[in-house]
Amino acid sequence: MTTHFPILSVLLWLPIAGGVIVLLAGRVAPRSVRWLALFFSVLVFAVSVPLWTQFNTGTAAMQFVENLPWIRTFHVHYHLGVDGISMPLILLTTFMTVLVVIAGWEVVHYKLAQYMAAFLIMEGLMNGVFSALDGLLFYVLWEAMLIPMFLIIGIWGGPRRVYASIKFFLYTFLGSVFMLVAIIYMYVKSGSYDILTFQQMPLGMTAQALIFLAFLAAFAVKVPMWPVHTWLPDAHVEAPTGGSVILAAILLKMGAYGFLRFSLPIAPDASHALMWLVIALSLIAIIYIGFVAVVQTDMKKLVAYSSIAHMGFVTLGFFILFVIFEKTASTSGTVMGVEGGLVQMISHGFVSGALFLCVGVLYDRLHTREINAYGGVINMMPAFAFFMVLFAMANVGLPGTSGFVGEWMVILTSMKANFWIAFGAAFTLFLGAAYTLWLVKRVLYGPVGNDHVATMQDISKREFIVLGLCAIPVVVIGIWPAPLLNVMHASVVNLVHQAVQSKL
Amino acid sequence: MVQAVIFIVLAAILIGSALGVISARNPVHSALFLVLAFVTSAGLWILLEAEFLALVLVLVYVGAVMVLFLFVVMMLDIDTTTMRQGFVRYAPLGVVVAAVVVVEIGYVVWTRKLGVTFGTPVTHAAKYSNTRALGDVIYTTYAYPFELAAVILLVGIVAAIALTLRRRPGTRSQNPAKQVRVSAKHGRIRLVKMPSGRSRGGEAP
Amino acid sequence: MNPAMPTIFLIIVLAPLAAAVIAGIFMRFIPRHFSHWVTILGVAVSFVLSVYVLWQMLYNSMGNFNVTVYNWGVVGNVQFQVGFLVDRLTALMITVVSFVSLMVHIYTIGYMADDPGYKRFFSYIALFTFAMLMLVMANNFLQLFFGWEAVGLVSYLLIGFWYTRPTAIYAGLKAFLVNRVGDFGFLLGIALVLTYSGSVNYAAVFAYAPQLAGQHMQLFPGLAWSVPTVICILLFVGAMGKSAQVPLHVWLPDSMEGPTPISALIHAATMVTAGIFMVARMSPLFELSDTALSVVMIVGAITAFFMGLVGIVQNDIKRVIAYSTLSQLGYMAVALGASAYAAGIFHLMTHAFFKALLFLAAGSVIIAMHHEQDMRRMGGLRKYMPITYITFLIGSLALIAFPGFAGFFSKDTIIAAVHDSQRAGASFAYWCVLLGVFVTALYTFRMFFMTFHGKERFVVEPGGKHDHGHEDHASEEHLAPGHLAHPPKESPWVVTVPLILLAIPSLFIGWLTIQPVLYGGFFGSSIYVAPNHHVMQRLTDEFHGAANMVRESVTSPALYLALAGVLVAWFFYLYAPQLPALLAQKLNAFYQLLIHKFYFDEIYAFFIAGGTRGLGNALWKGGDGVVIDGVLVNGSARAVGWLSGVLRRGQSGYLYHYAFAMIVGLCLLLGWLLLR
Amino acid sequence: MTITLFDFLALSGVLFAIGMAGVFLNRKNLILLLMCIELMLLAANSNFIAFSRYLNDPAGQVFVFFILTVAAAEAAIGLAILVVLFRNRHSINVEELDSMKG
Repeated sequence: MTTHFPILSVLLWLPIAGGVIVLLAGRVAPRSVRWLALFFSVLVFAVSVPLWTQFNTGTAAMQFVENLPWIRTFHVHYHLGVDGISMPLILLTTFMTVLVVIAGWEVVHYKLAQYMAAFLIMEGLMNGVFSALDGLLFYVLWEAMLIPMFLIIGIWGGPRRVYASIKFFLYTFLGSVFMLVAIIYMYVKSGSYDILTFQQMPLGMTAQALIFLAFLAAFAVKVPMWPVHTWLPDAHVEAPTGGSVILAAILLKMGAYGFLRFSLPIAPDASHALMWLVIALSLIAIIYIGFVAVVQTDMKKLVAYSSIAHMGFVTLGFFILFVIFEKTASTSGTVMGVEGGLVQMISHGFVSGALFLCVGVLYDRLHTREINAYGGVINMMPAFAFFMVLFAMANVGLPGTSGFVGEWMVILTSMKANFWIAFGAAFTLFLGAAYTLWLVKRVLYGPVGNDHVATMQDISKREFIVLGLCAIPVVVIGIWPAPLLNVMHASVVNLVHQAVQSKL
Repeated sequence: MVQAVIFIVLAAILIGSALGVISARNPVHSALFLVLAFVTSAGLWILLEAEFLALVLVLVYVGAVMVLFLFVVMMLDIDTTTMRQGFVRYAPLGVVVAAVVVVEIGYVVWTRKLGVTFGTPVTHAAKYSNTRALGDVIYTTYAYPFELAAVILLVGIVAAIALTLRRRPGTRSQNPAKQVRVSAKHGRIRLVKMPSGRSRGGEAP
Repeated sequence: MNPAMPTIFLIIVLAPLAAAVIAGIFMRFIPRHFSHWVTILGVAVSFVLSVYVLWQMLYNSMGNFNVTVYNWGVVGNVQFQVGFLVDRLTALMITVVSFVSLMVHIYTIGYMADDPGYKRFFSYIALFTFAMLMLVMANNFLQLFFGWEAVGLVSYLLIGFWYTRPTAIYAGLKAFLVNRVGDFGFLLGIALVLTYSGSVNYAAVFAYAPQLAGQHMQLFPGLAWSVPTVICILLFVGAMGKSAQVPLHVWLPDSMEGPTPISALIHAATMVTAGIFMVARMSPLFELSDTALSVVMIVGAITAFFMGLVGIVQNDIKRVIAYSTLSQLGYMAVALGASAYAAGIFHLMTHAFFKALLFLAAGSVIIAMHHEQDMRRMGGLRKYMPITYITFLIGSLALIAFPGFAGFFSKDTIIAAVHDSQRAGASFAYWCVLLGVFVTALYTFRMFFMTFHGKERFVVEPGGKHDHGHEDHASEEHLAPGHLAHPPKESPWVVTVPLILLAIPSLFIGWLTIQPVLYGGFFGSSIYVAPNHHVMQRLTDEFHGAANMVRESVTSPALYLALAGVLVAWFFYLYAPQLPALLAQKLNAFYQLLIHKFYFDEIYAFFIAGGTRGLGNALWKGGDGVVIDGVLVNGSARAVGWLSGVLRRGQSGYLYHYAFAMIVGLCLLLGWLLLR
Repeated sequence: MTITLFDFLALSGVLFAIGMAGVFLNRKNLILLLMCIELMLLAANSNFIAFSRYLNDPAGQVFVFFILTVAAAEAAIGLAILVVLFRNRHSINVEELDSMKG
């Protein structure tokens, strides 16, 4: 039982309760919906801050643990806890939700209460996913999260929203069904749904390989890795701005988080044996998707493809550790890759979220995402251009922005593993710059593109706040990532040790 | 020996009436043949010392269900001429399938003996009550299934009524609930704002 | 150790940053003149403190500083820090950078006076100064990379400063992308350094360097590569990007789309020399690999000669200077390749002054010509703008290495060093740099004569309109003369004062500093030269003072080549101006090759840009669209649909079909039970 | 001659087969189909009772009890459906009922 303040439960249930209240308020007092949603999102963020301030960076053990029996018959527990890997992701979630609420302030008119409620409820579920320590609880929250996202794309999306939402749903659902099978298998084997027990239980190579592949199916779709990525561009293009932001900033991270929480510790030998698969897919994601991103004509699609390429770095950083361990038989050089991947996750959350917000700002004005419809936006919107260039540079991975930290650490680690892996990964330097800056060039620069562009207003105070709030972490992490690295260090070291410890 | 004779006679009638059910031209005849089959079966069941069920069969099935069948058959005005079309065409197929099933069942019954050894049936004492023995089991071991069976019957009743009940359009009837709920505010009176009648149609907005 | 020193370093770096932030963030709230005052103040603070640091180094024998500012991140046993390594190399660099930057700041007041982006421009150049200082003061690869990319960013922003000009934004994008190709190698090099040495701090890496020497790695199975060679070549790829060496030079001429002050500051004096500086800084690594040094030398030699050739046919005054910058950067690289790092840095320094001078003077001309950059519309400007003329002449003489001028000392040293070098490719490099002297003189004085002498190829029409654009590709024969509303006049003092201030070092810096910098062991421990690479040592033995060097130049071929170049330029462009066109016709193939800059742009546009987009489209439409979405995703959906279509034929809707199916199923089940 | 279990089983088998054949033969008339099903149920019930007798276990009879219950409910609902069907389509000809066609 827990004696401390159940902060994780609050983070899980408060947004959901808030969502329900907002939903009800939509009928009773429609004018209060925005402020109520903002109130709840800010409150949840405020609640999540102590996670950081009171976090004990010296231990890899789970913190803020809550453990209650849930379904006794099947030994399912309501078991929550965070470590250095999940805690920053929760903060990212609560932070981005505030932005999404503000971003939807004047833009969404259709079913506003439901819109806000969907995001609040999803926030709670996402917090739950990141803090769940029980396999079944994790699975339930994981799947539950699909519902609000499905609705967000399906209701507030673009013209092809139905196709996109169903594609999104089927893809992710198909992947996660395999995960359920693996979780149940491990329950049958161990008699518990506890993830920490899963991590400790001995498993044969065949079982590990099957479990690994099952989890890979779930997480690879979510990350998304090549070749199961095609849902993402469609979903992003059709989703409303807020949906894209949450999708890119948080949902994609869940797949990567799953690798760390499940695949690596539970099936270390299989991860080791199949590392080449993941590394190859990651490199394909970086290079192949980079090339694809260059030729996009739709801004959101371009950012979506760049997300895939950037997430390739995350998975590369995670799995590179096995190559290094094989080569040097020590874990000393491997931590950097995993931490780089994690920083990349956080950074990508802010950067891609911000880029989608930027695209949203443009979309709100001209109602098109076609790059060709813009041109010379900087003439009309200099303040906006400042932010967009900043986030573009972060997307390029310029030092001094958060986007650099992860790429730098992962490329450095890859070199330790193999020259050619680093060579492949470094392609992003060129490709990332090519697609991002070409986008900037075509959208922002040049003479005023057409009469529509000439009518565009610079960003409002509200938009300024949203983009400014995004810019702060992007720059701070870029200039001083040490606190973030410090928070995750103990957990990552522990994880790396688990991952190289054979279970056979 | 007497029982054997009775069995053979009843079996013959049963098979005959069953054949009658499937071959009679008139559905009313079919239904009546079915009644006969049920009654004969009841006789056979008595031979097997299942008196209670035999009587239930007659009372419930013949008395209620089959009457229902007859009722429906007669109520629905069925065109009997088209009904039998294709009878001859499908007869061989029916016979073949039936034969296959018979052969298969016979094969099971006679070759495998079902893997069970059967004793001779117990001769019960004179005081033995089949109904009581059945009741003992039903109300103890099978109490829950029994209750479930009751629920199923209830559902059957409700379903049958719900399906067949219809409100004829055009009949006038009161809806008391609606009458009670009515209020002047909602729907009784509608206040319409209209401009005073100075302007003529030509200048309407 | 002076305890205040670390604070001084911090102020040197942060003063321009603070100025940039103030001028940038509060752009809307501050008056126009405030933005230039605050940035000039910031850079001036940097300059003064830099001079102080250099002074302390030179005359108070202050030692090297290696201080850490803060821990950027700690991962396991690898520490990423932000800190300063200040030794004499750094001290020299920060002084040069802050001085040129200060001059450019002042100059900009005049040059950009009418520009709507005035405040933004000051913010950018102050930010650039910050980034450049971070780069040169870094004590580790992380910060070096930070500065490296940050100067690239500001360069990108400044090239595309006039963002409504399609050519400018295209040039900015091109510069960034080409630099990224270089960074590709640079980052891999850094990664290799970390992999082998386990640190990114210079001190630790250099301490480890001797152990690196004997190590090999297998890039391709069965082929062992020396690790220092791979590292150095990769690092040099980065330098090739930033310092615009062939074949990554294509961005620099295009970068002239940016305003002239930044051409002077970034694309001549400071940023482009970052690669040279970096190689010098990495001398302990480069010294380990003769192969890498040979590569550096040969690439530099190719750049020095062939880019100079291209400069001969350019008509845009800024582009001529840009190609001369390329060529001079090639000289520096050659010096590095010959292990004459000090000579390379020395040329870097002198070049910073005279090239900034040339650019600013060219800018002054451009102001006078109302932003006309085509030399074919100039001529005879000498009498209109005497200060510009004189300073330009000084710059030109320095550039062609006329004895006594700044460029002479550095360039002659390089030629001598290459001459002495025993390295593979040294003889090729020697001929390149030697012939380069002629070429340099030719294009420099061609530009000089076309701009300031000869007849005026413009018409002054008071009140006339001047609506012609930049007809760079207009044919040489049929070029309409330029139209000016007012006769050209000398630029205001904010423009000419920096010119004069830059002309002074262009004249004298060589005289004054060659002895201490090159032969006095100025760089001390900051540049490491392996004992067997004794080029500089030999030159030191031969050196007998600056005056002697000037005297001895009479016997060297370089002087005569330079004079020949001047003479040819005079003959072709003043004496017989019709000759160049004739020659171009006669040697059309060669002329086309030069005018198309050896077709680098065309090849890149076709293969790299076109290839990337083609591949991208193929992967997108073919890979994602057809294979994944078409076959795998929609294909599986279609397969399900097809199967359902087949199966639904079974759904006849007739009850007796279902009954029949059930009965047949029953028979089969029974049969299976019987037969199993 | 005594009657054995197998006599009863054979009889039930034949009865079942007749019911099954009836399903084939009377493919037009829903009500006859229902009757054939009743026949088959009767055969199954007879089996249960015969087994109950010869295994001396009343459970068999209990099952017959339940089957009768369910069959009665089924007949009631089936007929109700039939009535509704006839009311709507004025026919219970099976061949006209193909709205479930896939």
